[in-house]
Amino acid sequence: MVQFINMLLIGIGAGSIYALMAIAMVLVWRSTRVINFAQAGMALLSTYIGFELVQKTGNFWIALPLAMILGALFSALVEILLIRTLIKHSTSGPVAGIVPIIATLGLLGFIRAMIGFIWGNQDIQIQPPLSKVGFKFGEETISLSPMNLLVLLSVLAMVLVLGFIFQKTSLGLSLRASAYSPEIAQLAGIRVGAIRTIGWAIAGAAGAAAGLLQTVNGTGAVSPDSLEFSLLLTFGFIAAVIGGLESLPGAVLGAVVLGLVLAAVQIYISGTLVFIVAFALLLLVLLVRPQGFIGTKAGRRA
Amino acid sequence: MSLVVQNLTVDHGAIRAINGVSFTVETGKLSAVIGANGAGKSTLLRTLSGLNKATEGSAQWGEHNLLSGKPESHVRSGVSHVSEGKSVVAELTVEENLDLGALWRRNKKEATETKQQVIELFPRLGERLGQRADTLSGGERQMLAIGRALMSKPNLLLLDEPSLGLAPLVIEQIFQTIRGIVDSMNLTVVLVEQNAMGALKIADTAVVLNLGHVATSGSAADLIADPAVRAAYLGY
Amino acid sequence: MSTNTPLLHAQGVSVSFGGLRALHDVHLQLNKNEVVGVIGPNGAGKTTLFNAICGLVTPDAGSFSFEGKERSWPRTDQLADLGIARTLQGVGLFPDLTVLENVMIGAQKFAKTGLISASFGRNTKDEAELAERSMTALERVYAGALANRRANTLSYPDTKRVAIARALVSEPKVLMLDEPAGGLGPQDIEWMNGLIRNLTAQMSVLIVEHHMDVVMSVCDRLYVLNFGEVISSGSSDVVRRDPAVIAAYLGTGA
Amino acid sequence: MLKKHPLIGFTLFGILLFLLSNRVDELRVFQGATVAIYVIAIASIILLTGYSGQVSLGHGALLAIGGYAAALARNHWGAPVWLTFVIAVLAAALGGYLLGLAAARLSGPYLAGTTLALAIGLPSIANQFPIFGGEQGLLYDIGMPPASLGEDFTQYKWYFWIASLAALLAIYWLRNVMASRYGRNWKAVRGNDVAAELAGINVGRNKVLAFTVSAGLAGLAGALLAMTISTVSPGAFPLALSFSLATGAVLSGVTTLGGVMIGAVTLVAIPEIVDTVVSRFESSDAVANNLPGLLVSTLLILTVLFVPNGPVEQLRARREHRVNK
Amino acid sequence: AQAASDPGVTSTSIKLGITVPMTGIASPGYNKIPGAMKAYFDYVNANGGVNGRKITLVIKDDQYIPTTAVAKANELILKDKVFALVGTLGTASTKAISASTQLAKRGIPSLFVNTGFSGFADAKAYPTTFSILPSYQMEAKIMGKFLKDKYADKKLALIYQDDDFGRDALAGFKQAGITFTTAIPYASGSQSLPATGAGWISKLKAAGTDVTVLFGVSSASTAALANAYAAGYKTQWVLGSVGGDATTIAATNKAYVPLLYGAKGFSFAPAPTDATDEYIKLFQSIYASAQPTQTFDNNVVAGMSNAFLAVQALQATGSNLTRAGLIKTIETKGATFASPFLTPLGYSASSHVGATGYWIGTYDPTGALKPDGGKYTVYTTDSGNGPVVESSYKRPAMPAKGLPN
Ligand SMILES: Nc1ncnc2c1ncn2[C@@H]1O[C@H](COP(=O)(O)OP(=O)(O)OP(=O)(O)O)[C@@H](O)[C@H]1O
Ligand SMILES: Nc1ncnc2c1ncn2[C@@H]1O[C@H](COP(=O)(O)OP(=O)(O)OP(=O)(O)O)[C@@H](O)[C@H]1O
Ligand SMILES: [Mg+2]
Ligand SMILES: [Mg+2]
Repeated sequence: MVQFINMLLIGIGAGSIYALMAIAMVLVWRSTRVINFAQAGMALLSTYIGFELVQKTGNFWIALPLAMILGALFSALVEILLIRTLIKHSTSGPVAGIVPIIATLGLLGFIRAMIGFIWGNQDIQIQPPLSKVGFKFGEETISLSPMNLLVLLSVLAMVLVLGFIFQKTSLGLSLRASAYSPEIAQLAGIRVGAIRTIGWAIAGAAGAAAGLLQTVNGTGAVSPDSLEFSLLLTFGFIAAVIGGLESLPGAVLGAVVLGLVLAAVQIYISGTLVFIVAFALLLLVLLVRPQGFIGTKAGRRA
Repeated sequence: MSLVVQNLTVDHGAIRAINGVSFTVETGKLSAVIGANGAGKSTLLRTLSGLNKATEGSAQWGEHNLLSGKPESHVRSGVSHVSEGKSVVAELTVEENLDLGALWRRNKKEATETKQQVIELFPRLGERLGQRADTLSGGERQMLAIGRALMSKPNLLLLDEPSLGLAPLVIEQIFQTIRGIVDSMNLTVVLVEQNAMGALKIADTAVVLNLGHVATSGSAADLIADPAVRAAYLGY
Repeated sequence: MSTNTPLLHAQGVSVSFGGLRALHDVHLQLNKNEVVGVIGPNGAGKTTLFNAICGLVTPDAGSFSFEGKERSWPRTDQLADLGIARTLQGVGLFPDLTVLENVMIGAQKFAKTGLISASFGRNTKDEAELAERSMTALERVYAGALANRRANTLSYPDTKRVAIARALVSEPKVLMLDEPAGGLGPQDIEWMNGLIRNLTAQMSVLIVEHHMDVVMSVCDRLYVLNFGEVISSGSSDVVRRDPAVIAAYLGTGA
Repeated sequence: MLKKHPLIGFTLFGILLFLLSNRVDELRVFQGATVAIYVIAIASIILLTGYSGQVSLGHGALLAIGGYAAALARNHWGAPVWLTFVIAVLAAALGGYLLGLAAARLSGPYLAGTTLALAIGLPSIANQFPIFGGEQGLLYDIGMPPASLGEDFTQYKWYFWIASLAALLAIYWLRNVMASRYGRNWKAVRGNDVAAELAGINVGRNKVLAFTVSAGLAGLAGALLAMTISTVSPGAFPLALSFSLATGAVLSGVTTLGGVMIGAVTLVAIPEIVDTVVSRFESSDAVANNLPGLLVSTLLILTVLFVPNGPVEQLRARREHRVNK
Repeated sequence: AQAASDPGVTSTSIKLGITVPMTGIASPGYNKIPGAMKAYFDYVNANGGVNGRKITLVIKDDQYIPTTAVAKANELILKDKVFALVGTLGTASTKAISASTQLAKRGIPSLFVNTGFSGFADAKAYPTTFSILPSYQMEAKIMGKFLKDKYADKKLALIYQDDDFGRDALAGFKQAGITFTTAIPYASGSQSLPATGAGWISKLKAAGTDVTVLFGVSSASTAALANAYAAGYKTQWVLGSVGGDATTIAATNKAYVPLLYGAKGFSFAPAPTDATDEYIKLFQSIYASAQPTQTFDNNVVAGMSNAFLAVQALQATGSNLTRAGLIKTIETKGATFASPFLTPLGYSASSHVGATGYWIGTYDPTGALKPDGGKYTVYTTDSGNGPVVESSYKRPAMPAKGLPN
């Protein structure tokens, strides 16, 4: 029983980490129809910036929002310098499916190399702002620490706030309209360029939070080649796809399901199977619902 | 305020779509632009709304230079464009598409009022507010596109083939409505139509485009009477 | 001109989307060498009726028979073999194929060579035959000169011609046209009228159109839909005087 | 004439290649073999993405299937070399067929995600069953070149001949398929699936076929890749391979086979060129380690920004433009 | 020195080449190895070189991908024309390079490959390749004996990487007759997923084990230790040499170092923290001047030891340096080479095994591995069925200034 509860907590905890990245990817997808594989790189960069800020200020709580702001700025810059031109040339035809992916992969490589230039390829460390020792119930220490709780609450807060923005505010409507059909959005008086930049900026901020939180929640160490970030990227993307890409709650749902299934497999079956199960889960979900948990199907065909 | 287009020339790469076009539309007037397929009608409207870049010439809407600036800033100065081919955002609901047109408007109460007016104009849209636009029928989408443009409370409305795909009764209604808005709200309209007869009947003035040139222009009534125009564009 | 052999017969068709009743108990019959029009207000269900026949929506109720045999609703990709061809309301050419290739896609069902022979370049004869059929179809709509243009560089009327050629090339028994005249100028509409009338020698035509000139001049019979139900049917002359049709659809001006 | 009789062109090009292989040094010969393999792999992505409009981020997994199938066939049944290649093609095609069944229902990023997950999941399957030889993999030895080719005929030249011949055949074959109604149908489905279906094309089957054919080619490339490193192991087919193949396809231009060499040569040449440039400078570790990555990714970004359709398509478009003028 | 006929050697120079992951997910840690080797070669060069020849080391990044490794090895052999490969890393890459470039057929020495796969010690299968590390199986056998001696009546658990690395160890444990009440395999790479470590601890807790053996990479050790700490779980840790690198764990997060306190560790080289060891002292000073910003850790010791042995082998071959001569020299004299390792070297004409044993220690509160009993006691064995024996090997004194003669 205790093990089962722990399994749930571990799964949800892991899911919340995937959710951080999935949210950022969904944000970019929803505001520009690009799958941003550089998201992990941008999160990594923000984490390094956060590291510098923690060094300078000595306080994680100051560093986090500052890193988010800088992450947003960087992300906005990427949108202005790269994505705009990219989209102009490759919105239609066969290249539309693959070129943005390759471009963001290129950007990922670029960011990694830049980080290596500046900070070297060795690990840097950030100390966690909260205890990572699990809460105690009597004798039992459960698999939920204040640090885990912070991550969970951040995910919750992000989904609520961003979900509200997307679904209920005019900014959200502008973001969606600009993504789906820029020309019509323009004709409706929306400053499409600026709106997309804002979309990327929000994703950049979310990505920065993802990077920093996952780092301090994990080992506390990062390097440009850190496996954690590669996994965060791929599992975050898988979670977003399972969730349906169109919806933030979907992304979180996808992430939590992924986290829970993997935790259950690791604890009750075998840790050997995680990667296979991740694939199997994705396949299974998409076979039943090709548009993910909360994705929407295209309207009518003719 | 009036719309003054002078010597406008627009190229699509190597193709010259509009060649030295000049015409004027006075405030509160409805001007029809007719011509065969490929005459350059859509290009003309797209240039006026900032979607296409002009090669030469000028286009003024009162003080506002229509040839500079982005489409979104034109909208904010009161120029609304319903582009050709059911320009709605397929993934959004009907209501969201309508709201989209008024997003930039500060006065939300007025925007809500406009929405009511649009829904009165197209009751079908009212029944479908929560439905995704890509599930609408062809004609319903056309209504939505016009509705969205009206949501911006334009004073210059550029309509590209609004009758396309609409039922005869609705076309009749829409033409009457457009005439009605022009008269009651002092709206200025440039109406591009394949349905030349219908358009000329409600228009004050008209421009006939042929291969990017102005073939003739003048008052709508004169053009209806012109046997050459009748033969070429009105089909009898 | 029309004999009374029912070629295509849809009975009691009902379709609903969520709570919305798009079609309700619709009957439609198309005889050999007949041109039948489906008209009605926007959103009345005309395209949906086409879609049901074409396997693009699944009817909740209703039966379908073709050439006198009752059968299940056809799957979309079976239509060509069955002898039904359709154009789409929004043209729907393949943008980065040439015009000829576009039409050759429509000629699909005449292709004989399989993947293996194709891999060894043993399909030249087959391809030549498809190309020939396609050229014939293009010439029939006076678009032979466009054969080597990319579809996305065509003018609007030309895309309509090519779309029709693509449907004709499969030598269908039933040709379904969804708003063929939409967006065309008077000359092109006139031409379209003539074409459709000529086609009836070889096939039956089912047509959805808002352009009354076209409808009245080419259709032998009409069905009028409103809110998913047939509110009137019969010969053009009867229907155009039906007060229900005037009120719901035609208005007084037409 | 070459346009009309492609076989002549291919034969001439092949003879040229074989002559060339006698002129250049052993390293170039080896790299030539790698280029030939990439040509096949990239062509298989072009077919899948550029023609049928499906994105695969996990093509490395399909190469792996081919590589392992060839090695197993050789090691366990002692299959002759040519047969191991055939088996590689069939095994990967089967894998592609199964993947295609799922893929046919998916679009865009959903498909990208699925193939990506496959590329991550597959290596651990190799680790699960002893028959695959675990992390260190299996030997795949195609043996020495036939003695009749002479004493001086090196192993790498043998690899090069085999890989080039395979690439020539594969491209010739693919060119025929793409020029046939199958290629046309793929493009049609990508352009407008409803219209394609109305024309009698079964969209699902059409997509599965594309996946199967593409996977078969990938399997061939996988077996050849295994040949050049004489082994197969999970590490030889990492996610990075899948990504770089997709990159190669974009560099080549995904809409046409015409540029396929460009991507393949770039993938092989760039790392070495960058390496050489970097080693010219006495640079710090941080620079030396990261400069190659920096240069390659910058090149990539510039390419997708300015030649997103690939050089060949770019030239075609420009020519068309000039003609129109 | 006289001119030699083999590539890569002139009267004044010797060119060696290494392929190693400098970037990519396997690079952290390993990417320090070539720098350490180079630092030692430069030191030797500054002191006159090897028989008057200066050593240059060409470094190629293989990203831990076998195909890339082969391509890079080919560049080394065919373009840079190195005399020998040295320090190749990773079993799959080493195998691929060996087979594809036909090292044996061409007689190209591959010195001291950095992998614990026992196969490379087989002189018949790999006549020009020499191992340096003891095999994983040896380690497990020695560990097994230790567990039997020390924790006979305890409940034992094992966390292991489910690939050749961990499975070789399983074989060794089996030979040693050890049974684990709980065995937790993990897929290579999955240790860096957020839930993995927590899952292990949850399982260990439920099983209630006393001693936990960890046979994985150091990021797995970190995950295990950190999550044990988070879950308030206490166990006696026994860490394998690969995952027991305290400096790597500390580099990950200093907070974890205290968690190592009391854990058991295995090594064949002196601990990088053991400043009393003459080799370590020398290596530290060389490294400090070559790479002042980097921490001195197990990877550095590994790289320098590798370079030291390479220099020793080249030196011993004499001034008529040929590939065949070098291989012959290692086979005949290798067992008597000076080396920083605390275990005997097993080189002979029939076996190319390097270090053959381990010493056992306990981590102190600073994360330094201290030999149990205050002095290095070494156990040796083989990769087959041979017994585990306490070795009487005494490491020869370091040659003057750390320059082999
Ligand atoms: N994006 C474009 N690229 C190249 N040529 C174009 C483009 N858009 C329009 N054209 C060409 O410009 C000319 C004018 O086209 P336009 O769409 O303005 O005509 P139109 O009068 O609106 O026709 P229709 O009645 O069919 O809508 C045509 O020759 C057309 O082919
Ligand atoms: N997939 C769908 N989901 C929800 N509603 C739908 C869907 N498809 C069609 N509808 C609705 O069904 C009704 C009938 O649509 P249909 O397209 O058949 O109309 P139509 O008669 O062709 O109209 P038009 O002349 O405007 O093209 C419309 O009100 C439309 O909104
Ligand atoms: Mg137009
Ligand atoms: Mg319709």
